[in-house]
Amino acid sequence: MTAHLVITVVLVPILASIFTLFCGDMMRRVVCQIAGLTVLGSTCLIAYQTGHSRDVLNIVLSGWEAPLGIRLYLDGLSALLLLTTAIIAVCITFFAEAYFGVKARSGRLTFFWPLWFLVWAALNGLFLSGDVFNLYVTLEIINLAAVAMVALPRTHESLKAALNYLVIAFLGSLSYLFGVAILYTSHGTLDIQLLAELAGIDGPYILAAVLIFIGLMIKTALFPLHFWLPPAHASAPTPVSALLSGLVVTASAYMIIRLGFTVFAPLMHTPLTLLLGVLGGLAVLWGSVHALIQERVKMVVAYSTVAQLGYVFLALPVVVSGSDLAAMVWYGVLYFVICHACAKTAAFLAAGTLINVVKHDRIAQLSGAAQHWPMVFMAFGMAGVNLIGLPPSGGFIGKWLMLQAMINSGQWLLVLILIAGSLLAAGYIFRVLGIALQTSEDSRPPVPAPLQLTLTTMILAVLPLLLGVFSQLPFSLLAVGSPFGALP
Amino acid sequence: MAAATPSDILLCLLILSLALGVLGDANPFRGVIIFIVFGLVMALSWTRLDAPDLALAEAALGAGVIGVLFLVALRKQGEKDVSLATQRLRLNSVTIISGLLLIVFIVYLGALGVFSAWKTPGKGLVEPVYESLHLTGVSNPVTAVILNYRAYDTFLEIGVLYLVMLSVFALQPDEKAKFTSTEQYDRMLRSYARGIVPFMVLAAGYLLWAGAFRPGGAFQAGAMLGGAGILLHLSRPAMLLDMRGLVARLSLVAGFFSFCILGILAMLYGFDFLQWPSHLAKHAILTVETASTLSIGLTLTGLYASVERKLISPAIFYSGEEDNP
Amino acid sequence: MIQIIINLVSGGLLIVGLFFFIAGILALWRFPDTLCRLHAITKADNLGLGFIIFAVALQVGWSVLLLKLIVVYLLILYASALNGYLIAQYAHHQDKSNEVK
Amino acid sequence: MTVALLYSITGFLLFLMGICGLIFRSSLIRRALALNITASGIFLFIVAQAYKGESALPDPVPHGLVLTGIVIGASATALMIYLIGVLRYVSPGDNDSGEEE
Repeated sequence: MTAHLVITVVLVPILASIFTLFCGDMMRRVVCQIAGLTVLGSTCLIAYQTGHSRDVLNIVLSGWEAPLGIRLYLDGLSALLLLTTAIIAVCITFFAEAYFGVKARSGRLTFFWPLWFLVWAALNGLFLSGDVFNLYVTLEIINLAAVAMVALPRTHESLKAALNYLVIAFLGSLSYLFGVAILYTSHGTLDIQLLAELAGIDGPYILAAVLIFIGLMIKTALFPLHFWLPPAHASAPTPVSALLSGLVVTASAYMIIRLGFTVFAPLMHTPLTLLLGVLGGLAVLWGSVHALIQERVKMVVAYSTVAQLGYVFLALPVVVSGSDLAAMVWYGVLYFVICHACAKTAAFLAAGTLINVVKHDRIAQLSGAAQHWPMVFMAFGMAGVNLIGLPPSGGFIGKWLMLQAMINSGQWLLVLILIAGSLLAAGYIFRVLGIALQTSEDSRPPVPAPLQLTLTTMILAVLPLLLGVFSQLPFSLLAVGSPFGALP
Repeated sequence: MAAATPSDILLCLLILSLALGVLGDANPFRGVIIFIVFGLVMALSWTRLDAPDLALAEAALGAGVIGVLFLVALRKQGEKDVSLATQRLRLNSVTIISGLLLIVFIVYLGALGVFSAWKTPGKGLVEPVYESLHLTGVSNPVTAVILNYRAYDTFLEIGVLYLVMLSVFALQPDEKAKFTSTEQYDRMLRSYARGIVPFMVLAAGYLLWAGAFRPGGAFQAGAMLGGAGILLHLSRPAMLLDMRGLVARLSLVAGFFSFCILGILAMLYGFDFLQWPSHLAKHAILTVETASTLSIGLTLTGLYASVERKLISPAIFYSGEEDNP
Repeated sequence: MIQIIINLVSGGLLIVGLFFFIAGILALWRFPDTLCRLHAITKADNLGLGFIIFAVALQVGWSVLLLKLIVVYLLILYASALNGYLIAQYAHHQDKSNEVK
Repeated sequence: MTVALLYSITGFLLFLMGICGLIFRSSLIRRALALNITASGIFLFIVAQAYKGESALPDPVPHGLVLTGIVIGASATALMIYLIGVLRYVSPGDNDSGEEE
């Protein structure tokens, strides 16, 4: 039964994508709601069953077992990511509905919906995939759709950002594909679990690892390859920015962790991770400093993505030091990524709500805005709490685990960078809030923020705090099929 | 292992020098022409390496349709666009340096990797593929791989094509394409199209059918159909439906949708997703292939029509606004 | 015996075909303008191809393949006639617009 | 030198040439071409590795992968060309919020 549920999670958004291509406006909204809630329900069930049975699940497709056919692979990590994606995606769907408003009822913007559902399907497919080539195909769908969505405003800036993004994403995929080809050549299989069993360090293996990691580093916008991300994420329409920063980068971060701890696990115990750690550290500092000097809220949030993704790599050098610490890093990074996805989406949606009412997002002109739209800034602040990594949030737990691992292994430089990153994050969040919280003389009656926008933003902003308070459940789910067992 | 013959070496040198031409030629128009030749020579090397399916796909899709798209893109480059063509993307020096470092790194590891990969040739999946071939419903192993063993990948791949068409829709201006008068279009070309298009459709049908037991299949047939569509569009654009119309949209999703339906059907009957029971496999594969061919052909035509929008080819021969590239 | 004659004849036809092809390429390379080049290459190529098809047909004998060869040749003649016409139109138009300038 | 090795190396060189082209060429069309060359290099590498000699059957799985790769690459290129086309019609204007209209 779970096998059927798992397929449902991929198929329903695809069917929704096809149906929304043909529906009128009323019908489309019905389809969106039904599809969104169905996927949400199915992922809840999947997460529940996985957590309950504590078994990983291999789902054979086309009736052919692993080396010949493709398998889907469901463990706690996949289940948790599916659930997070579903919650975020449903919120974005409702947000986008209100955000585009009448503009999306007819004309070219109606094609946003089929694109959007296709991305959702591909995201689910990616989190479930147990095959390195299948990962490539799903990643490609996500990226091409993301490119099209970035170009959606059809302005010069957005088109240039989209083209930049396309070139770099294409290059990243090619690098990844080359790595996959070399893996297949030397091991004769594409299945992740089989590859993990066969892997041993030799020339082709290292080459494959380098190519695959370069490809994924480009897509996660790691430091020297990050330049495409801020313009693409900031110039897209808000629901798309949220999707990109919240989910699309999460997908490539997930791939790095998934492949890094299975197929490339032997390499993770070599000093090569140091290089990734250094780049991650630079990304944290560079991204944070740039976020601090931006003039637009969306640009702040976009640069913050560069910084936050740096943490994923920052903690990797600790893995060398031993299994217990590696487990801490694994849990810490994953929890961090998941909370970041929620918080970042919330931050972008807050910025979008602001644009919807103020028609701009220039920080300098936002003075006093918080007294007109308190809910929006509260949501932004709560998301900010997670981005900084302050205590009640899930981001804090993730960072805390990483920090502990770093301290235990005596990597003081990494500790310093992590703390500096958090302080800088506090800087860029409070800068925006500080200006907004000033009292202004402007007594014009403000346009109230639409309820649907505020509500979805609020839900996503509260989520990381909940993840911080009730962390038991997600951690026990993550432990299902984890390479390290339960958290020590 | 077979030793390389002089003709192999010649072919490889030809490929490399053509690639150099594509990247190095100062005139972008010539670059594109060389790119088309490059595609055809690549097709030759696919044939040499016993991959005729790829040769067909490369010639039809890589060199054919994509080459034509490139040409159109260049043709649209009018006076004001020259600056844009040489406009730098936002590539800072950091990136370039890191790119160079990257290349050095890759060359070093590549020398290591290629040579050791050659010393220990992988086992591959040749044997399992051929062992179960009689259960797949087709006798062409490549078709078996893409439509049976790894049908899920192909399903998503058709999704990519569908996605590209969606993206084009999402970026197209809302007003419908207008065609002033059919008189502008060349009568010769039209009568030629009238004669040749049926042949092309016939050839597409043959490629589709032959895919089961010899080189060919949905992608090759789809590219052929796309070629026919482009020719029709060139000779008589008014004939072409707006791709956003209902019928066109239905045909565009036909391939993707048929995969969904057959996959669901398989699950309802207690099989795995996209599993074809061996006695029905041939029919299932033929069904999705036919639908996909239609979708691919129409997608390619639609892509061409949208890239070309406003400038409909032979008309520009007489318009006088275009410069010789 | 007959096989030897067939081989000889088809070999000769191949050489003749290649000669026309090379002549066409030389013309493409050396001739001054589009119309001249077109004039040379359309004729030489079609003729050369005809000889080569004839040579292959001799080897194939009476079979379905022969029919396919004939269809291929006819399609190529059909296509090249039109291509020549279109290119000539374009070149002619270019000349005219250059004169106006 | 074996056939597989020769073509693998050629593929690898193509890959590197494509990357260099991408870095040193700035025009968008040229970048699209360079990406295609890079992709061709990778495909050539894969297919060369699948080649098992004159008498042996080649491995069809890599062929399937490359077919998928060709189609995806063509799709991405087509999207890129389309975006370049759209970009030509849209001139730079100041749009501070980066939002639609």
